[in-house]
Amino acid sequence: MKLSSVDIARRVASDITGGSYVNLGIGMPMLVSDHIPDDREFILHTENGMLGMGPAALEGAEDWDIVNAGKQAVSILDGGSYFHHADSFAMIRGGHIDISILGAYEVAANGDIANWLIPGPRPPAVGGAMDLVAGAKQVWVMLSSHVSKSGEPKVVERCTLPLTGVGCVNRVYSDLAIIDIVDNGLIVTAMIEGLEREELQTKTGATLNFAPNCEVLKPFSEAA
Amino acid sequence: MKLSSVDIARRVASDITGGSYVNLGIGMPMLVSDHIPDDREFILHTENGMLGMGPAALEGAEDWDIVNAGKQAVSILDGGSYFHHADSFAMIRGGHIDISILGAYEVAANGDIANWLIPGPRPPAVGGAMDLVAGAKQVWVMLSSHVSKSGEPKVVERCTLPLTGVGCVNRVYSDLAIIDIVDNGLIVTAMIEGLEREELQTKTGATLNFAPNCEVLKPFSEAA
Amino acid sequence: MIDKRTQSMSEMMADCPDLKDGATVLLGGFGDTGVAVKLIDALRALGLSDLTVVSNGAGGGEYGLALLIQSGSVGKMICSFPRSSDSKIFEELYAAGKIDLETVPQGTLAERIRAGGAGIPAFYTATAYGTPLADGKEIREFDARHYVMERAIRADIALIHAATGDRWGNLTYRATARNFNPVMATAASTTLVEVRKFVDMVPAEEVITPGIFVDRMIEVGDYT
Amino acid sequence: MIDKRTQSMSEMMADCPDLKDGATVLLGGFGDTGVAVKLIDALRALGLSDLTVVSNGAGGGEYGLALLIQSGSVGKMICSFPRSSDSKIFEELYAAGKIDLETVPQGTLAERIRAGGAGIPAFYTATAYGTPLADGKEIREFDARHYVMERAIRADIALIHAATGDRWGNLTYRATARNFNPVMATAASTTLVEVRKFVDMVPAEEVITPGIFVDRMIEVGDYT
Repeated sequence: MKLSSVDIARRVASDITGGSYVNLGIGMPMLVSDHIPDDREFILHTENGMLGMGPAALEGAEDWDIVNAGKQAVSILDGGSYFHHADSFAMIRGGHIDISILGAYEVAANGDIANWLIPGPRPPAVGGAMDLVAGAKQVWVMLSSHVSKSGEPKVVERCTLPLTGVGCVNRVYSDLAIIDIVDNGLIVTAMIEGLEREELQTKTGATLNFAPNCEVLKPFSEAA
Repeated sequence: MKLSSVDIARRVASDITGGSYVNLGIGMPMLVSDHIPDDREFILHTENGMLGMGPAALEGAEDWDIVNAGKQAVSILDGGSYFHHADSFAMIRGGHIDISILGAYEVAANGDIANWLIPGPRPPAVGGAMDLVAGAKQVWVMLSSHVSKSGEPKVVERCTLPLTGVGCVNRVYSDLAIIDIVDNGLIVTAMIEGLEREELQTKTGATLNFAPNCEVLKPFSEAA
Repeated sequence: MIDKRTQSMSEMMADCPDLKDGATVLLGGFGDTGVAVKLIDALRALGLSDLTVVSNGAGGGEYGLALLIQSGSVGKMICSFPRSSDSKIFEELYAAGKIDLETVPQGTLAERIRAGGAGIPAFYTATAYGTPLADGKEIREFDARHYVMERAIRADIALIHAATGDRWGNLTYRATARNFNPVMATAASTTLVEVRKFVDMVPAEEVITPGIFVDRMIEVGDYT
Repeated sequence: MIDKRTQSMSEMMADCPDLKDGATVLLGGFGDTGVAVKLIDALRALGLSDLTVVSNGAGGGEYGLALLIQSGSVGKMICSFPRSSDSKIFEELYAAGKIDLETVPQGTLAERIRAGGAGIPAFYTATAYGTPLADGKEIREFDARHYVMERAIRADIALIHAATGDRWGNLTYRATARNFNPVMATAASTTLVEVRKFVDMVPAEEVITPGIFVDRMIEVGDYT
């Protein structure tokens, strides 16, 4: 049993305090915006110059002046604002974004993250990832699967790929578990139903600690 | 014979190229804004956040949200704009202001200027003077009198008062002369009618050179 | 629902851990323009001690900042122009050695605050090079010009004056009452705003300070 | 009378010494949003060589920047994300070693350009510390955190896309088409602007880029 990407996004959204300012990375983190609980309002920042990002534009009704960091046509909600790139990254660098939510190739027990470059012939492209992980108050990583396609752990003792930032990740959400990264290492705060601690440890490249009241995660369709 | 402060201001204004962006210091430089020639438009910057500064507000019609760097109620002309302090000084520091026009206690042959502090018991106050002299493309100094009340030269070999900036003054306008400051020193480009070169030299604390076609200045009321 | 509007000054100042003895406080405004006078009065009523106040001036007359200083709450001023025709209260305490002063060029002051809000711990500026205000600071040459290293200013509290504000904390300013306010709003742990008028929503293109920088607001009406 | 509006692209590009071989060129825009496409086409028509182009991306498809690169005018790109689903032209030249690339985190890129416009030769940022993009750069500790020293970017030419512009060069932008444009407008010796629509006057409170940063404008209509 494991969580779907939508299940993970739903859980991430439910963990965000109302009133938070949140930046969602391109890809899987964007799913979070579709699952904001009805009981709270939080504000999405897109680093190309907007607060109050709303849902994707309807097909055929795109306004290509209103795009997100992935260059997709989106919308703006009431209470939003526009600003230029230097102001936008001053917000990020200055610690005003409460949570930056990103994908990653590797996350290490010391909080390091590698999510921008797999060495190869293509030109290295970083975008705003390094600014976000260095600047946001909290960095949460979403992993659609706890291990890579070839079965290698993505949560590791030390990253092997080129780093995006050092000591900056606070929490990892995967299809199997939720892991907080603290000074002393990794603490599993929630784990998928039916999974043994030993099995999760096998699929993780660094020593896991388990919170005393480790929560049991269920896929949404299975949940009460 | 000598120029009045208004005469000096009139001459300064006539020396400013149309289209220039100009910052006028508090006090005597403000007179320049009253003498902009009809044949040109230039734009006044006030460092507290406005381009397009217009004349002083009429008495009784002051809008105290529209003030200049001297905290006087002024007006804004068509084509003006407002911006915050950091943006305003980015304009100054970044070399976007064509001419900064200030008063001074002392100006030296090496371009140094002292215009902010006479040591004493009162708290030292600098305002935007150091930013303006370091940042503007050109720095012009207006001296209501070539020498101090006690007869000491204000144009000197080296400043004795605490400096506002180093090597930054390009030109001095006084009641007796117009002096350019270049790499090799002081060049008098204009001098009041009837004044001998030796007399101007006596009233100046550094060696003067005279431009080949040194202009003769006349008080406005005397001019043709 | 996000709603940063408060209905009373007591609500505004309650339960704010950043309002504490020894706090660093940013006060917006330039002269009497764009000053959060009612918030300053409320701060004075708290009777805090040993505050470091960052403001362009050191207060004039017998109101606002001057009274805050007179009350004994302020241990140190950081300003560009701590002197005016009626800055007696500050000047007397300064002469008596009862209050510290750090004089900073106006543009450097604005930029140090901007840096604080933008996550930049230090930067270089040519302003003040060669002057007493660079004494003790690191000097460095870039491209054959000398620069002074300046450190960021971050504060516990900012007291801001704005023209309009909506429930998300988005602000507009009026004319040169903008001045230091938008910059200071970014550089404090808690930003408190007095707003002339609450509005339903500031249009996205017209927002000068996005709500992300604002914690609480109170409506004060026109302040003149 | 100040009038920065031109009536033709030939007038726009004529007699501009900054349009030269080896020039550094800032190109506004993010993806296809807010890009000065017609100015880029006009730049390509000049057939210059060895340009350094600063832009968030390295062009996609077969238009605008991609064609400029294909034409052989560009020796080096400075960007944050020089890669997209259709960035073939750049990627082929890059793989063939025919074009240089400096990859810069997006926020550092924006801030380096802002610094260039604001007269700040260098600043420190935590972004990229501990990553390959900090290789060879000065690292410095402030308050127990590590920062990377970054240098300002200044350019000869900026090509900017704006929504409206008046004769003084005051500009507005639309939504996220603002992006890098206002920042880049401040950091070039010559700033050329394509404006969707000329207007009589941009109201002072609505100006995003004050005319001081603008040299020439051309009206291009809606660009989508």
